[in-house]
Amino acid sequence: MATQYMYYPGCSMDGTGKAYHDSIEAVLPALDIRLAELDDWNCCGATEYMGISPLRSQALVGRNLALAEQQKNGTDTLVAPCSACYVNLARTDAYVRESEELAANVNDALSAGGMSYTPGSVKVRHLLEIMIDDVGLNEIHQHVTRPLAGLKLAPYMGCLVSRPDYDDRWQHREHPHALDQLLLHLGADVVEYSRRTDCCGGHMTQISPDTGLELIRRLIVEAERSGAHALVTVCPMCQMNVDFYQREMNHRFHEDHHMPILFFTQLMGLAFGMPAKDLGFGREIISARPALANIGIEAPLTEEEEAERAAAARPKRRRRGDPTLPAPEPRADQEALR
Amino acid sequence: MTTPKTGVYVCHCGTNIAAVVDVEEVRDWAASELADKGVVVARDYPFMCSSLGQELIENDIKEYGLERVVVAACSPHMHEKTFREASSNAGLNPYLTELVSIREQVSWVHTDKAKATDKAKAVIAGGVYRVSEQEPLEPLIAPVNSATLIVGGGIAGITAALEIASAGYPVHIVEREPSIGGHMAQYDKTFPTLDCAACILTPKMVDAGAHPNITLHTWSEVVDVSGSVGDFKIKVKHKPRYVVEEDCTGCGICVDKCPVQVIDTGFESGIGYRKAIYTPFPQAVPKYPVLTPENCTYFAKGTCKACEKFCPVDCIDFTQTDEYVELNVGNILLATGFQPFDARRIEAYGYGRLPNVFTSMEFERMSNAAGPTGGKIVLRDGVTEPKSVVIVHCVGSRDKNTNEYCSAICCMQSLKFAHLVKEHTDADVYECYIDMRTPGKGYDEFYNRILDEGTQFIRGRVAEVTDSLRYPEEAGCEGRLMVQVEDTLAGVKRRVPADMVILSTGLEPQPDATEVARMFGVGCSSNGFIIERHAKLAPVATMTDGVFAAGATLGPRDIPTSVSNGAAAAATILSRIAQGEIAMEPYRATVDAERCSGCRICNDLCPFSAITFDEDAMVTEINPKLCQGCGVCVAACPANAISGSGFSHLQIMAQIDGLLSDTSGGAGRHAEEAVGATA
Amino acid sequence: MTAPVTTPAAAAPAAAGQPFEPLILGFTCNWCSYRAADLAGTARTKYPHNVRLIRLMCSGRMEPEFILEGFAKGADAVIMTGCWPEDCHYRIQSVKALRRFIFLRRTLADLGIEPARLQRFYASAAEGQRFADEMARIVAEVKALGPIPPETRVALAAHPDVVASASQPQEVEV
Amino acid sequence: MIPADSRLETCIQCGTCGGSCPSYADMDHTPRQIFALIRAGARDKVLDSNTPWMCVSCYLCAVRCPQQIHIPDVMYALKAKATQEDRVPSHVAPDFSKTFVDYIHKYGRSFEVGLVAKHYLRHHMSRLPGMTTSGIGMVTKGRMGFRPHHIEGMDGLTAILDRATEIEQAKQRAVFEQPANEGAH
Repeated sequence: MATQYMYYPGCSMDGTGKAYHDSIEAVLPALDIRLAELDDWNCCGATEYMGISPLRSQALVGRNLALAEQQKNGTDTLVAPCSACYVNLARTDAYVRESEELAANVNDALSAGGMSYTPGSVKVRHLLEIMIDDVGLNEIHQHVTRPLAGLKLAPYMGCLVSRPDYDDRWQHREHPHALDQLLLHLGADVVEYSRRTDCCGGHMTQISPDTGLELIRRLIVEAERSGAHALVTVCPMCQMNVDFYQREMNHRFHEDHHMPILFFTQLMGLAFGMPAKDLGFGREIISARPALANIGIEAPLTEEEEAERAAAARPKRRRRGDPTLPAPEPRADQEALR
Repeated sequence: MTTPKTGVYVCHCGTNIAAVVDVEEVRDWAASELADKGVVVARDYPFMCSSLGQELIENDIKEYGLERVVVAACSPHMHEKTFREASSNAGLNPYLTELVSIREQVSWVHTDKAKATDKAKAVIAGGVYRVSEQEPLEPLIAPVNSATLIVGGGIAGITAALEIASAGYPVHIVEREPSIGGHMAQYDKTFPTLDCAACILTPKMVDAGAHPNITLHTWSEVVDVSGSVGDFKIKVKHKPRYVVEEDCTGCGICVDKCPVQVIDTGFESGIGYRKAIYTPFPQAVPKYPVLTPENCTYFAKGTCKACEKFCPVDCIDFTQTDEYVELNVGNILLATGFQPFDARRIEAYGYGRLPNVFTSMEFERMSNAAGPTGGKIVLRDGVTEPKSVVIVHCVGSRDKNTNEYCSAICCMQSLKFAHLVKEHTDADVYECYIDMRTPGKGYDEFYNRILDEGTQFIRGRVAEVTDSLRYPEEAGCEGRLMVQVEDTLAGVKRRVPADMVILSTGLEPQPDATEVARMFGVGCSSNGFIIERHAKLAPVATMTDGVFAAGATLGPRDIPTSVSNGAAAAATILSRIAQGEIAMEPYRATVDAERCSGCRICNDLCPFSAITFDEDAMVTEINPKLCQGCGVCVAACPANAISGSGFSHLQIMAQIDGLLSDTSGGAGRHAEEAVGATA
Repeated sequence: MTAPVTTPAAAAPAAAGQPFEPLILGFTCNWCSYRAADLAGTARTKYPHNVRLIRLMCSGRMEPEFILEGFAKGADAVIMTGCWPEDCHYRIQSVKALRRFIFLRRTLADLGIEPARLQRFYASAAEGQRFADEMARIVAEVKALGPIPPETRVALAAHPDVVASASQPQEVEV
Repeated sequence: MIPADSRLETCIQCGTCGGSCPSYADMDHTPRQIFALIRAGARDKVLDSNTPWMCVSCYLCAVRCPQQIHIPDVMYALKAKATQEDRVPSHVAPDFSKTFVDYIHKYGRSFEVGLVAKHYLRHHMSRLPGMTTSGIGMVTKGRMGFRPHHIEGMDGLTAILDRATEIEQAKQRAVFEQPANEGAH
């Protein structure tokens, strides 16, 4: 029996985030998950509506939550694949739970449209959380038929999944390893990417290209520095910014970067052995072909590489007279994904 | 019922009370309207607590033969004792004197004079009604065992131990590490004078180790506490050292021969190594090494025994197990200290991810001449000297995401680090701080000295430490760290390139502070530090009689404060021992066996295990030495068989009546209402 | 003979046009909430005059009879205060007061007294401001409730057995 | 995390927010300075500042703030207030917000093509040539929907938003007026 969730795709799913849409359509059935799209949902307001009017923005989101409450069909989980949609839905739910006054105001507004929302009756979760918590890494690993070994990926989770984190689901809000672990379970080589939750620029590409393009540049430069073939994202807005504006960024800074950015679901599909064209590959502006070439050739490791790998796997012994100071143990809860 | 003769004394407290409460009106009202409750004299006086004010009361007790006294003045927490002693001097049982608060509860919190005056009357009426039901009480007397248990052998514990032992009384120090010395032994220099920590600490450690009145229980833990003030019974677990202490000469050959080297996360704070059998540092007291089975090859594989083979006195014993000893002591001092904040918890600072981010304890060991680098300030590679060092203040302090409190020592410790870096290297040093807090003796002078040495100060809390560079402006900084901070005085954001970042970590309670507090029956605030009996006036006592606390177990504090705490606790304990017996407030619950139905409802209510059930007589008994007087059992007893002295049912009911009594002087409001209802 | 004493508002029947000034009995524990009240005083934090305090050693000392006596003798509301459970000086006894509080509110409802007339809050020795704020809040709430009808009070006062029976099953689990 | 309670009055001016902010370079005041200005009652300076408009809502400041101040919410509230009083430092950011919101008012959903076209023609003409190739790519790769999607319950949504406006107008309270009031009594 398929696990069912309510689904709030968000406005970009049909446009700029089409590849995300395609890959979700392909991958989720394989994991026996059914997403029931919320009927007649409206825009979440992105990062813009809060700045026009906080209360109207909450009412706007409130309508979606109210729809979800009406359309519950054995599940109270509303899944959002877009980080901005996710945070907007989660915020309104969190705020009406915390403030009776706000709940009353939002419901007052909703009543004008013949609707109402009971605070807390819908659980808003990001698609990544569903993958990590409900499906589970081991289960995902079971579906891998074409490990992505040789493909070096920079896990770029972006800002809004682990922050502000209204329900305290993330222990690590700046350096979570959830996406790293997921990609590792697909067999990919995951690079240590220190900008994993930095900002993609958000609306800055629209309102201040100086800053917006610089933020994109930092993400790309850092990914290159860490040796990644591609960035992996969980948000259509991040994808759009890094992908679409990369050329303009190159132009502005007189540089020549070519860093594709892919949705994590696309990579899941690839690892599950699905054909690339069903997963929205080719829709990206910065082509992923050079990156994918790395796994197109399933060459065995050279002797040197094997020796290197084996050396890396052996625990280091301290040489006599080695002055190196021991480094602190990594966080004990590092294995905890977030 | 005969009403006892009562005197009422209304204090002006200068103008503190008199400016809001009409004290004369209150006095007259008490004299006339409370006469039927036994008030025979009512007076007002500018300062009742002065010696003249007290004399007034004493004279009246003699002249009028007063049987009860009510003083309307400040809070009982302020002067209850004063007035009880005054009564006692005049021959009246001290517990027959009641202090009611018309300052903290009336004049300081209300502005409407008529209403404040009215409330003052009610408060006095409550006191008069209540004290009329009070019975004379005698303080409880208990003998005091002259031995003292000190838990924790850091500088606070050592100081207290030496004071008490030198006065001629036995002391037991229980320390869970292999050596006494505590955190102070790890430091190189101490602020602000920059004395070498070992130079001032080791003589004290040696004294403590050699003192005939001090027994050291190192590598040991207290596992059980019972009894009460004057007569505690303590169970101490000695963990196996696998070294026979009686025979060991401390020669150190076993340590040399041990082939297993492990990272020393204890004394060396994780930047040095130790053997599987080790003494944490050369000056350790006692000198006997400790073997840790989890690291030992013999325990893992059954072979090796290098230590045993080479030991010249055959004192290695792999068969040792936990040993338990029982101690009887009269007083307990908790000096369990702190643990440094785990800097991994602030992800933005990169500790544990970025190798050249160090914690303050790591830096302390690094700067120590006896430490892993021999005192050289170097990066994690062990060789490179930093060119630029940024010291980050308030790591794990003043942060609602971690610890809300100020850790008190970090500003000074950071300044010390700046000095040490400057002393040992040519590096540029930056201090990023929120507020510079240097309130100790010579501390601000030290700050000035560091300013003078050329350390650069940036007023701003560091936002993040990163290895991700920005181009082109940071080209050439590859491999370095960038410290991102808003310089709030200049109003600009800065990215300071650094080779080394030192996180000035705050102080946290020991990880098991809550369990320790529970075991000793003392209160612990929600952050885990022990609560003192009174933050200002009883700073080293706890709410539990006979249990004291000193040093960082009470909250973050530096060495001078910890030492004064230890000395203060020692003085308090010595005064208890010198008295030979102690008087305790007689607020205790007692069972009237006649009325006890044996229902046992009260039996599970006492957290101090004072309530037991006598199976033969089928009645409940309360041990007055264990009873703390909370009164929960009194309230719960369905047969009214338990009474609580000082807070009896009759007293409280009387006070309720008094507080709600009519203060108008004429026919009362409630009388009218009642008439109206029945008419 | 004393000077004539004006009738203070607190004790006066709510005359026409005069706002209702409730009389409120507040129970405090010796270690936390009484000290919070002391701190409110030391800090000169103002709060309404309607509250009169009784000091117990622990909030767990609270007997149901105290509350019923309070209502019978003219209180318009009763407040139970004590230590935050984690700071309780008798370790866990303030939690026991909470259990009684829940039970007592039910009992009061049976006796015709609105549960909101029995209030409860925690205040540590450091929370003088909180103490004052809570006092202001509660006084405002009780003012909104208005006075207790005299017949309810008379019934309470006239039937000590009600009081006695209400004080029996105290340790109900909730 | 209560919207009504941003905890702004507890700011200790440590600068963690400014140090964390990715769009700091574009701001005429750091967030910390804005909070100080709010406290100082410098209403005009605050409302004329571009700082709130440059906030990207990345929530780094919010999770790092040692006082747990809800900084993005403060920024939202300041933007809303400035919009209401029609005093904005530059029109690029407010226009973008407004264009975005207008599409919601019209269709119930965002309309990316319309949004981008409108916004760029108005404010970023000079950027268009450099973006042509990518723009064409978006079209050929099927990532641009040329027809907006109308939601069915548009009337209901309009009614909901109108009611929200009424409620909001009924209780106008600007965030930055609170600390000043508190200081007054």
